[in-house]
Amino acid sequence: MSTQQSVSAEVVRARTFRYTWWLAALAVIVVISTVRLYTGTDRITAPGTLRAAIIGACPILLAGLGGLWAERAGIVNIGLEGQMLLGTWGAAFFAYHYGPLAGVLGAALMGLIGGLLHAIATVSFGVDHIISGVAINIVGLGAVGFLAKTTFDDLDGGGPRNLSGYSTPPEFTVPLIADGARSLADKHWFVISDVAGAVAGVTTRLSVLTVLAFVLVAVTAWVLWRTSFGLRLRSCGENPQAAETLGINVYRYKYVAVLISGAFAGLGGAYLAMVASSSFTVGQTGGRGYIGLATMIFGNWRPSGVLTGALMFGYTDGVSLLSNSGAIVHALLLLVAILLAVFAVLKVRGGERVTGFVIAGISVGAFVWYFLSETVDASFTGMTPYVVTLFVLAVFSQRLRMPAADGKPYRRGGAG
Amino acid sequence: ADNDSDSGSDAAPECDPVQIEGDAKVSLAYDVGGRGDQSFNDSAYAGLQKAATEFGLTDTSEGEAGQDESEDVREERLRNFADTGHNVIVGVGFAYSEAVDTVAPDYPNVAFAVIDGFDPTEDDVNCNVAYLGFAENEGSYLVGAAAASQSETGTIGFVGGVNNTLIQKFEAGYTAGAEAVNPDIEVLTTYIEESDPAGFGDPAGGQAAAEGQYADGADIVFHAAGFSGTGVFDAAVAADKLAIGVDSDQFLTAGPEQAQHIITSMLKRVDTATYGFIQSVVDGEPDQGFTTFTLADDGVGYSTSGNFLTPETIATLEDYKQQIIDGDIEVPTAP
Amino acid sequence: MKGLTPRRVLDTVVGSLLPPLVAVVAAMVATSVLIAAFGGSPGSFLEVIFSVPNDRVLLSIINQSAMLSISGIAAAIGFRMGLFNIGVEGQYIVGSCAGAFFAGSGLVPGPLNILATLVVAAAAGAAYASIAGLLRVFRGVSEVISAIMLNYIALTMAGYLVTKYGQASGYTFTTERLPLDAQPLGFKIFPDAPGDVWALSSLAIILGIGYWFLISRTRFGFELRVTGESETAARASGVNTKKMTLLVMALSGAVAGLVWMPAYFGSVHTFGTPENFQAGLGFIGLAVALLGRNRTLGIFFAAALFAFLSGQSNNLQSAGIAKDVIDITQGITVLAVVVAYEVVGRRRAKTEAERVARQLDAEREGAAA
Amino acid sequence: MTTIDVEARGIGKRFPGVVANHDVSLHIRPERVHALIGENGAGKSTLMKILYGVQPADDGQIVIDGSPVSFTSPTDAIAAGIGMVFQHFMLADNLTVAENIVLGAEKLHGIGDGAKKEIRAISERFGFGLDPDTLVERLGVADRQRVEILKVLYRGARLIILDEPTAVLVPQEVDALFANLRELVGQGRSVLFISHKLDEVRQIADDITVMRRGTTVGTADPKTATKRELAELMVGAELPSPATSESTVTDRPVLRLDGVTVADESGRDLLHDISLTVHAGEVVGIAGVEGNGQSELVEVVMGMLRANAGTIRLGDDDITRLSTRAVRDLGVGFVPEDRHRHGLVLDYPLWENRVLGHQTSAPAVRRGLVSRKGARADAQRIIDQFDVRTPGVDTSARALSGGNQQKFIVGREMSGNPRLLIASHPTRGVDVGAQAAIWDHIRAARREGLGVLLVSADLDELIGLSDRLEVILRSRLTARFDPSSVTASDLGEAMTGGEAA
Ligand SMILES: Nc1ncnc2c1ncn2[C@@H]1O[C@H](COP(=O)(O)OP(=O)(O)OP(=O)(O)O)[C@@H](O)[C@H]1O
Ligand SMILES: Nc1ncnc2c1ncn2[C@@H]1O[C@H](COP(=O)(O)OP(=O)(O)OP(=O)(O)O)[C@@H](O)[C@H]1O
Ligand SMILES: [Mg+2]
Ligand SMILES: [Mg+2]
Repeated sequence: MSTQQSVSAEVVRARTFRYTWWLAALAVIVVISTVRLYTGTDRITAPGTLRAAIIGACPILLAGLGGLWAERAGIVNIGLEGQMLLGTWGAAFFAYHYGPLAGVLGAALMGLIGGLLHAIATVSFGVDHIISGVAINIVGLGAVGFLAKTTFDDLDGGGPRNLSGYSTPPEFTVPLIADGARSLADKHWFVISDVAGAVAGVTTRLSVLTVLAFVLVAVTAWVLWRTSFGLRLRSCGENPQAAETLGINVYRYKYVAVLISGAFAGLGGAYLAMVASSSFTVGQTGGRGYIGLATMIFGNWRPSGVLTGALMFGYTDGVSLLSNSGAIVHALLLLVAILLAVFAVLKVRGGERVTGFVIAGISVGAFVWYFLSETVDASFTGMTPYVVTLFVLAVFSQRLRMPAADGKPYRRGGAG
Repeated sequence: ADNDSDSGSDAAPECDPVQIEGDAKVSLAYDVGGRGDQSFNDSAYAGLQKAATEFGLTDTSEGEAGQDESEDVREERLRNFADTGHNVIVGVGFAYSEAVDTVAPDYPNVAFAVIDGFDPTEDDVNCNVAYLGFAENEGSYLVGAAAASQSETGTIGFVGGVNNTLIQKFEAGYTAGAEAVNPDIEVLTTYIEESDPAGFGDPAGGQAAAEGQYADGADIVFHAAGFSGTGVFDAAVAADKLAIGVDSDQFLTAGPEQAQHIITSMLKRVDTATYGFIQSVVDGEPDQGFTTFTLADDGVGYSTSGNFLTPETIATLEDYKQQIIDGDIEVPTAP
Repeated sequence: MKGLTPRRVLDTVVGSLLPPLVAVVAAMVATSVLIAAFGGSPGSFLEVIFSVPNDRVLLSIINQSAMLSISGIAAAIGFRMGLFNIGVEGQYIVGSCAGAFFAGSGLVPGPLNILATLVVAAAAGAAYASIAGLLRVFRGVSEVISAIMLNYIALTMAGYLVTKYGQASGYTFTTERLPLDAQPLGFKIFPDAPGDVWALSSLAIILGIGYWFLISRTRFGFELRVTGESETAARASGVNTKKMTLLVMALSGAVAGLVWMPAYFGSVHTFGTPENFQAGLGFIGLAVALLGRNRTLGIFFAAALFAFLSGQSNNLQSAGIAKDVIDITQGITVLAVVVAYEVVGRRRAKTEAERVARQLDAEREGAAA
Repeated sequence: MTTIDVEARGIGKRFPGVVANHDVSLHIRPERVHALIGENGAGKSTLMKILYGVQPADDGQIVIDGSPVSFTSPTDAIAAGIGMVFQHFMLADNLTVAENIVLGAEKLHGIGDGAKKEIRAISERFGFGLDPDTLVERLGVADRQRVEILKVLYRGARLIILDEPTAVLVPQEVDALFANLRELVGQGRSVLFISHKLDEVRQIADDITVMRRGTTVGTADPKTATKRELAELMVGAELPSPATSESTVTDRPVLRLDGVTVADESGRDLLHDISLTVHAGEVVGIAGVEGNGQSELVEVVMGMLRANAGTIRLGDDDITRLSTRAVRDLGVGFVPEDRHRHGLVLDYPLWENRVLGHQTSAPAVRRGLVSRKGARADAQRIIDQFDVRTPGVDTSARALSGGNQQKFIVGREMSGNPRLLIASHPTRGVDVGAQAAIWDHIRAARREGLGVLLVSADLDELIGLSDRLEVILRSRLTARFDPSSVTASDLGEAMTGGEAA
C-alpha cells in the first residue's frame, strides 16, 4: 500500500491548488483593472455597481444555499422559486403587522411551509423531485396571488397584488472604511481603486439581511462540513442506505434539510421584498429561484461556489440595470474575450485541444464584436446574466460533481 | 378634450353617435392588478365613482385581467359585460385595444372606450369605440423642466418600466423639458425591461436602476415604471435624493418617508378621461375615435403637493405650460 | 390482450382512473379549506367552478386545451426519455416568433403558407431545443438548467426581434399580420356564438395520435422509452443514447414550436409581446404532461381539466376570490396525482410479486406431487 | 473486551409473496467464527438484516447473553455490540474513509483529529494500511472491505457479521481477510460469516449452520464434514458440475482481436495490446480480478467503447468502429454483467424485455414497428425453453427472482442463432438450479458452433466451462491456461501477478 505517498501528494496538490487559486484571482483583478483603464469605463468597478451586484446577488445566494442544503441530503428542490415567492408574501405580511424581524422570520416560515410540502411529497411519498418542485412552484405563485388579494387589498399602502409601507431591516455604513474606500475608489487607480470599489460597495449602507446572507454561507459550510449533523446530512445525499445501516434516521435528515432549504429560499424572498426593494408585489421573484438552483450547480454543490455564482449573476444583472449599460457591457465583452483567450491557452496546453480551440474561437468572436461595435444593445445587456451562466456551465460542467444519490428516491429498509 | 378624429387621417367616416338603450350601465375592465393598484386602475375607478355619484348611476361592474391571459379571455370579459346589459364599457389599458376592436362590431348599441388605446385595424373604423389617449410628453416636459430647475448636480435621471413607445413618450418629453431649462443638463436613462411587462412590477429593478443613477450623479429621478416606481422612491430615500412620481400625485399615496422625497408627479388623469367619457355617453353624444387629453384640458399636468417646487420653478412651469397650450412649444413624442 | 379478467379490468380502472379523480377532489378540498381559512366562501368558489360555461367560454376552453395538449405532448416526449424539457416555454416562444415572422411575410402564397409556417415554427423550436440537447450531450450540462436560461433568453430575443424587425402597433411592435388568404376557417360548432374552434386546434389530435403511435408502436418509440427507464440497458441493447438525446430534445422542441400556432392562425394573426402572445403555456404543459402520465389520452384529459379550471376562474372575480386560487388547485392536483399513482404503484408491485410467488409455489407443489 | 453470545430463536420473516425466513434458529458462540451457508435466496441476508436491526422480524426472538432484545434500528444492534459488513458495500464514495467510519458514531471520538487518530490506530493494528483522509472512491474492493470492517471495529462491535465477504476477493486477499478474522476472534470477538464457497467455510469456521428455503436445516462440524455433505445439506440434492465433456472447437475464428488498445481521456490504458481469438464451438474464458480490464474488453467488442488502436473482426467483418447496434446485428449475443442495470428494464413486462437488444430484427420488430404478437410469442418460447418461472409474458421483470431473470436474458441473447455470445458473469447471484440450466444451454449452443467469450469471477465456472483460459491483469492478457490441467490456485496466482504463468 502506498497510501503514505499518496497522502503527501494530495496535501501538496491541495496546497498548490489554493496557491494557484489566489494567483488566478489576482490575475483576474489585474485584467479587470486593465480593461477598465483601457476602455475608460470606470463604472465597471465603481462602488455603486458593486453594491448593486451584491444586492442582486443575495436573493440568488440565499436560494442557492437553500438548494444546496436539500441536494446535499439528496433531494432536488426545484421548488425554490415557489418557496421564495411564499417568502416574499411572508416578509410583507409579517413585517407590515409585526415589524421587520417578524417579517424575516415570517418569510423563513412561509418558505419552510413550502419546503414541508416538498418533503412530504418527495421523502414520505417518494414522488419524483422535479415533479413535486414544479407543482410547488405553481402552488406558490397561486398562493401568493390569492393571499395578496385576501390580506393586502384593504390595507393602507396595499392593493390586490402589492403592498408597501412596511418597515424593513436596518442598514448601516461601516464608519471610516466606507468613506476611505470610496475616496480611494474615486481616484481610479490601477487595481487599488478596483479593490477599494468593492470594499466601499460592501461597507456602504449594508443591510443586516445582507450580513445575514453572507454569514449563512459560512454557517452552511461549517455545519455541513464540520459538524456531525452535517456529516449525517451529507451521507443521506451520498448513500442513504449506508447511512441507514449505521443507525441514521435518513427520513429525519432529509426532512430537516428540505425544511431548511425552504426556509433559506423564503429568506431569499424576504431579501427581495425588504432589501432589494421595500415593497411586495405578486411574482416579484422573477425566476430567481431557478437561477439560485443554477448557481448551486455552477458552484459544484459548495457554499463558496454558490457565492461565486451568485455574485457573478448579481453583477451582470446589476450592470444591466445601470443607465447606459451598453457601454459597460461592451467593456465587459473585452474582458470576457481576454479571459477566454487565456483559458483557451490553458486548455490547449492541458491537452484538451478541441475544447481549447472552440473556446479560442469564441474568444476571437468576442474580440471582433468588441472592436466592430461601440456599444451593446440594451436587449442583449438584459440577457447577459443568462448567457454568462449558460456559457460558464458549458465550459465547466464536466468538473462538477453532484451528491451521488441526489434526486434518487429512497425508501427505508432497502439497505443490504 | 381635444378630439383628434378630424385632425387625424380623416378616415373617420360618417359616424353617427352610438345610441345606447336605457340608462347608462358602466363596466370597467381593468388591466392586471385591478382595483387597488394605487395607480392606473384606481384612477379609472375614481373617474367611475365620480360619474356614478354625479349622474346617479347604480348598475356598474368591474372585472380584471389575469397574468398571461389569452386574447379571447379579454374578449369574453367584454362580451360578458355587454350580455349582462352593460352599455358603457371601458377597457383600462392598451392591452384591451385588440379585444375591443373585435367585440365592438357585435354590440353596436354599446359605447366602448379604451384608455391608452389604439385602433389595430385603422382602415376599418368602429363607430362605437373611443380611444382615450394622453399627451404624456407634455406633462413630462413640465416635470423635466422642474427637475432641471431644481437639480443641483446638473444630472437628472429617468427610469422607465418597459422600453416601448408609450414610455418613450415620457422620456422624450422629460428630456426636452429639462433641456429647455438647462441645455447642458445630463439626463440618465434606464429601462428596467426591454419588452417584458414584468418591468412594471419589479420594485427591486426600479430600486437598482435609480440607485445606479443617483450613484452616477443624478439628484432627481423621474419614473414611469408603474409599481416598480416604489423602488425608485426607496432609492431616493436611501440616497437622500429626490424623485418625481407619475400618473397620480404620488406624494399623497406613497409612505410618509418616501413622500418627503417626491418633489412633484406627472399627472395623467385617467380619472378625468374615464369621467369625461361616461359624461359624453350620459349626454347622449358618446365620444368616438381618438381623443387626446392634453395640458390644455388638464388631462395631464404636474402636482405641487408638499411644496417642494419653488415659486420660481412653478412660474417657469406655468410659462412653459402656456407656451405648449398655445402651440409655441412643440413637445417631441419620441426620444 | 390476453387474460382480460374482471379483476384485471378493475385493477386498470383503479390503477389509472382513480388517482386523477382522487387528486382533483383533494385539490378542490384543499383549495376550499384555504379559501375558508382566509374568510372567503368556499361555497361560491365551488359554485363558480362547477357552473356550466356558456358557449363562448366553452369554445375558449376547447381551444386552450388544444394548445395545452400540444404543450403537454412536447413535454411528454422528453419525459418519456427521462429528459426534463423545462424549456418548452422558451421553445414555443421561439417557434411562435419565427412562425409569425415567416407567415406574416407572405413568402409562400395562400393556404400553403400555413403548412410552410408550421414547418418553420417546428424547425425553430427544434433548433432552439437542440442548444440544450447539444450542451447536455457534449458538455454534460443539465438540460434543466440550460433550458431555464434559454427560456429567459428566448423572451428577450423575441422582444428584440419584434421591436427591431416588426411594425409598430399601438405602443408596442408586432410581426406583420397574417395575409387573409392564409387564415384558415375554424369549426363553427356553436352557430350563435362568435368565434369557433380554431382550425389548427385539430393539430392537437393529430399530434396526440402521432405521439401515441410513435411511442407505443415504433422501434424509435421503444428505444426512447427504454432509454428513459434505464439508460444503461438501452446502451447495452444498442441504442445510441447520445444521438437519442439530441433527437428527442429536437423532437420535443419541434412540437413545442407548434404550441401557439392554433391561436396564431385561429384568431391572433400577429405576434408581439405581451399583448398579442399568450405566455406561460409551456410551463403549464409540463404540469399537463405530468398529470396525464405522459399518455395521449391522459394529456388530453389533463389539458381539458386545466383549461376548464382556468376558463371558469375568470368568473371568480364575482365571488370576490382572487382567480389565482386556481393555480393552487392545479398545482395540488399535480402533486396529489403523483402521490396517488405512487401509492397505487407500490400496491400493484406488491400484488404482482405475490401473484408470481403464489404461482411458483403452486408449480413447486405440482412438481412435488 | 467482554465476549458476546448471540442466539436467534424461531425467527420468521415474510415479504409479499415470499417467506424469506421461518423458524430460523442459530447460536453464535463467543469467540468463534460461525459460518452460515445456503444457496441463493435461502434467506441468509434476511436473517442478518434482522440480527442487525435493518428489518424487523415477524416472529421469534433474538437473545444476547441470555436476555431477549428487540431491535428497531441498526442503532440498537450497534449498541448491543453487533456490527455488520453488507454483501453490497455500504460506503459513500464521495466521503473520506474517516467520514464513512465515524458516520453515526460521532459521539465516540468526534469527527475530527481524535477520530482520525483512532482510525489510524485500528488500521495499524490490523495492517489495513488505510489513510483516513482518502476519498473512498479511490479505493479498490479489498480496501473498501477493510473500511467496512474498520467501521465495525470502530464501534467496538463484539459480533461481526460478514455477508459474503469473499465473493469479490482473490485468493490472496481472502487469506489476508481470514488472518484478520482469526485475530479478531483471538481478541474475544465473534464472527458470523456467510459464504457459498465450501472450501473457505471449512478452512475458517468453527461452527457451521446451513439454511435452505428460508429455514435452518442443520449444523455441521467443519473438521469432520466433507464438502459433498455440506453441499447436499445446502441444496437438498447432488451438486451439479460445470465440467465440459468433449471438445467441439473448430478452426473457424468467429472473433479476432488484434493489438486492441483502449485509453481513457487522461491517456491511461484500459486495455493494452490485446490479441485474442475465439473459434466457432469454443468457449474462451477470461479470468481476472475485477477492475483489470475485463469489463472494458467486453465493452470494446460490443462497440460500447472505442479502440484507440488495433482491429476487431467478427468472422470476416471488421467491427472495430461499429456501433453496439451494428455489432449485435452481425450476430452477437450479449449477457451483460449487471442484469438489473444492463440486461433488463425491470418495470417492463417480459415481452417488452424480449424486444430489448433485438430492436432491429424479427420477430420482435418488423419494418420499424414493434410487433407485439411476435415479441409475445417469442418471449413465451424463451420461457418454455429456458424454464423461466413466471406466470406469463405480461409479468414485469422485476417480479422474477434473479435466477429466472438471468435465464430469460440468456434465452433472449441466444435467440436468432448468434455466431458469438459474450457472457459476463452469466450465473452471478443465480441459484444452483438455474446455474446448471444456464451452463447446459451454453454447452448446447457451443455444440452447434457458437463461439463464447466468457468473463466470470467464479473460477469453478471458468475452469469447468472453458476450452481455453486467458488471464487479464492490469489491462493486458498475461497468461494462458488449459482448463483441464489448471488449478484454482495457479489461476489465482496468475490473476494477482504471482510467479506462475
Ligand atoms: N425486501 C424484500 N422484499 C421482498 N422480498 C425479499 C426482500 N428481501 C428478500 N426477499 C426475498 O427473500 C428471499 C431471501 O432473500 P435473501 O436475500 O435473504 O437470500 P440470501 O440467502 O441472502 O441469498 P443470496 O445468496 O443471493 O444473497 C429471496 O428469495 C427474496 O425473494
Ligand atoms: N428490496 C426489495 N424490494 C422488493 N423486492 C425485493 C427486494 N429485494 C429482493 N426482492 C425480491 O427478491 C427477488 C430476487 O431477489 P434475490 O435476492 O433472490 O435475487 P438474487 O438472485 O440474489 O439477485 P441479485 O444478484 O440481484 O441479488 C425478486 O422477487 C425481488 O422482487
Ligand atoms: Mg441476493
Ligand atoms: Mg444475501
